[in-house]
Amino acid sequence: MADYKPLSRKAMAERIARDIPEGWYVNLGIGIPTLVADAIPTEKEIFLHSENGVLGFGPAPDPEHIDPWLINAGKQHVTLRPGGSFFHHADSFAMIRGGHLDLCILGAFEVSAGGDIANWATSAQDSAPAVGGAMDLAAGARRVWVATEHTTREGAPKLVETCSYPLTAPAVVSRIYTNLAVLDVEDNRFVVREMVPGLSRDALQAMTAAPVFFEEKEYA
Amino acid sequence: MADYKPLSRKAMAERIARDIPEGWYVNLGIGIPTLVADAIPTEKEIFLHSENGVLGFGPAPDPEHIDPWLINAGKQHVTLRPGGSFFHHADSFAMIRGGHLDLCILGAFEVSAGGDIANWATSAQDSAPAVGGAMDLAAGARRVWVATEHTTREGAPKLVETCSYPLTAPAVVSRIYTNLAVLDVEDNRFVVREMVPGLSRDALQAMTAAPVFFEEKEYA
Amino acid sequence: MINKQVGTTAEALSGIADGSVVMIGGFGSVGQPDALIEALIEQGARDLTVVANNAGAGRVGLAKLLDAGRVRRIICSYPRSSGSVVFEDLFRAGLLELEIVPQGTLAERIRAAGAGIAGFYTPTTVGTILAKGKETREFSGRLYVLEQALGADVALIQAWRTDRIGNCVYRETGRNFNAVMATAARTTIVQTCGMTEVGGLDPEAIVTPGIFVHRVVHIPDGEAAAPAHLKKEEV
Amino acid sequence: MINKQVGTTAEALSGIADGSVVMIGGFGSVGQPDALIEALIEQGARDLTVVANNAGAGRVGLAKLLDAGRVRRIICSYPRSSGSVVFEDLFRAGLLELEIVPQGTLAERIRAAGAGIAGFYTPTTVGTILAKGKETREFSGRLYVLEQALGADVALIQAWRTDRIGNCVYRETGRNFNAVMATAARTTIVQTCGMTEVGGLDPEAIVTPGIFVHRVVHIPDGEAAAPAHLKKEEV
Repeated sequence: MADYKPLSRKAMAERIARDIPEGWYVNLGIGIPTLVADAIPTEKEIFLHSENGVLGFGPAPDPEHIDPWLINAGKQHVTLRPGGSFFHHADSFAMIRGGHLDLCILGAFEVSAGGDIANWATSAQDSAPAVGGAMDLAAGARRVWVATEHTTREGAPKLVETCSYPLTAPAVVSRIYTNLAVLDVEDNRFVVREMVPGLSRDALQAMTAAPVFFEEKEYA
Repeated sequence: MADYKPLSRKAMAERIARDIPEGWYVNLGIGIPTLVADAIPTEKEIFLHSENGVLGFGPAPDPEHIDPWLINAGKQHVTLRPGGSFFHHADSFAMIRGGHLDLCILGAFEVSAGGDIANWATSAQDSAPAVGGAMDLAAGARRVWVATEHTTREGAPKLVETCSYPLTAPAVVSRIYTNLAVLDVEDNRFVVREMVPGLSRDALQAMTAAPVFFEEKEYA
Repeated sequence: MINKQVGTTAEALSGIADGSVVMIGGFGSVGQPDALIEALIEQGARDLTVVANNAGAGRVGLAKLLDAGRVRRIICSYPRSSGSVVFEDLFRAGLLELEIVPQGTLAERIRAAGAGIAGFYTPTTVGTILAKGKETREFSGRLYVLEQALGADVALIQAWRTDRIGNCVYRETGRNFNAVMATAARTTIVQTCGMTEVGGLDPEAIVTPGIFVHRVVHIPDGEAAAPAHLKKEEV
Repeated sequence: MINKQVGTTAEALSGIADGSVVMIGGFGSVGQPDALIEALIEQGARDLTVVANNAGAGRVGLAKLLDAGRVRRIICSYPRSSGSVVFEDLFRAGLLELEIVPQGTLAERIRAAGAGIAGFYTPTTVGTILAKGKETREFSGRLYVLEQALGADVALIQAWRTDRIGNCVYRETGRNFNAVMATAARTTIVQTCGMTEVGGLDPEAIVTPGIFVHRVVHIPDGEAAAPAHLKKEEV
């Protein structure tokens, strides 16, 4: 059967980290995106923002150096890089909503070919879903990238023509990193930039619920 | 003629300072109100706010202790009391607009019996008047007191039935300290609480362009 | 001399009426005013509306307040998290009203109340079910949703250092909702890890000037002040 | 390594286009970015819209920029003050458009632009001629006026200490409009009295995180950094 190997979550995070230019201000959503923090080399100055009021945080601390007052939005312990700063929630979301983040990386249940993202509620009937900061991030960041497995555990495509789950924001996603491929959202199409070795175009298409186009390129 | 003596500006400031309870947060407008800062005894803890981002400032410094970075909204040098703090303009006006000031004391061109205040423009045709923070203060503070001469230099009443100058805010003034009297604005009436010694009721009424009522009382 | 410090959490919480809107600061357990929440449970006010980012976890703190049946309605961004069992049970049983607000909109609505702004237009929720029933309006070619100020009767806050006139600083990510909620309540009650003398805080670094603070109670550093997720009983 | 510091004010001001909206920080002369204003005059951009609290005094700084005929429109709260002769002459001659905005509304409109808020409802100006032509709306029984965000192409800021990644602190009342304007421009240019190493500013006391800052130029403490009202030539 398939003689390709999907990327691990860690490998996905490393793949994403490679594409973030030095100097960018970046917010990392919960899940795979969070792992990007640990994948950024210390010498590459990327400024990580977290909704709960910190800019310039660094990787997870050693267990013996945990600071209980210093967490990210996923409530995991982090560290502070030199030049980092603290602020309150309204100021934190002013940064997000005001378009000051170069990039936000989010997990997703579904992404549409038009760049719609659904990542907070699994049905419109779910009356107590937890939205957190996802909608502000999706609407506010200059760029939204998605990091997700290409399909659900059951094998259902997560890249779709139209989202079936309630939207987080319409038409905001510009790039998607899955465990199988890197895709741009361009002119309401999924455009594949790279795939894991050994994966066929037909196989990728079969796992994607919208037409995929192939225009391989390297990001600078 | 009159055998009464109008209060000096300094005496007016001292009279006002007596009525401000300890613990209040107070903003002082330009003119006579500014003088109140120097009239508050050091041991009485009143917290003075200025629009340009300082809470807890104190009296003017000695000439040899001027700090060029520390001014009030009237651009006069002030000092900082222990426990004072600095903030930016948006946060400063959040305090004002959010109703956190117990009191704002403003100068006025006119005050009406309904508590309207006009203190920024001398005609609607004046197309370049300087409004500054007056409208925010008048609309935002919990109480607005006015400190003013009872009449203009030409002897025209400043306490009127209806303001002829463009309003700063309608129906906000609750008390007026003039060089002749202290008056409350109650139920669309001027109610005189005290007068300078020797001034007759008729004389005060003659200098006021709306009916004045007399119900002397001491403020606690 | 002004002194906003009171001796006990009971004094700090006195007078909270049934039906009050109560804001509770913190994000997760960092900066959460645990002692004040406990005291609110003791105090006994019922029919409360709680504004907080989360809806509690485990059986302590806010979850315990919910469990005691004191809360009629909760306004938050992230009610369902690992351990939000009390919330889920009550909500499923129809015993708790819920208003879901995106986290940034929640922070901004609270800030608006503190700043005397009645409402504002935000791009967040445009094109989603959370914009349903709300006014949408175009500014410069982009759509925005009208959101209204959210104030409270009481805010329960945790600070790091405080003086007797109520000036507060926070510690690291403990600032979070605390500094915003402090501005938006008629009565702001601070649980502080440490008291300093007046003048002991850097005037350039004070985050919450005393103007926003009405009562302060000292819950010393150490076990009680450490974020709850590090306490033994919850690991 | 990221380095936002440039060597000269000319570099700092490069690329400002004719027709730009330029914010100028400071209140009176405290925190006013004098060196950047001088450099803007040198740089030559015309047809500018200036957003500032005042409209300049004397014949220096903003007044000099006005005098040079570079400004088409000014948005401010307090144009007429002692010494605002250049403004008054130009305005009377019909050579300068003016928009008067109450100081708190000005600060909030700028903050809104920085925070992604398109508009907001404020009680300020209700019942006055400055509310004319604006939407008025009732919330909870009180009237409010709709005001819109005010952003800029460029903000000229004075800070007290700054590092190479753009983190800024201010000094005392020098914070004023500077910290708000820093958030609201596509390009924020800082004139700082002193550079510090990265990590040299207290993370709890940074007022403007580097995310808002694009270029920094060091104009050392001393004569040049003292508020202009203390300089000999203006007394």
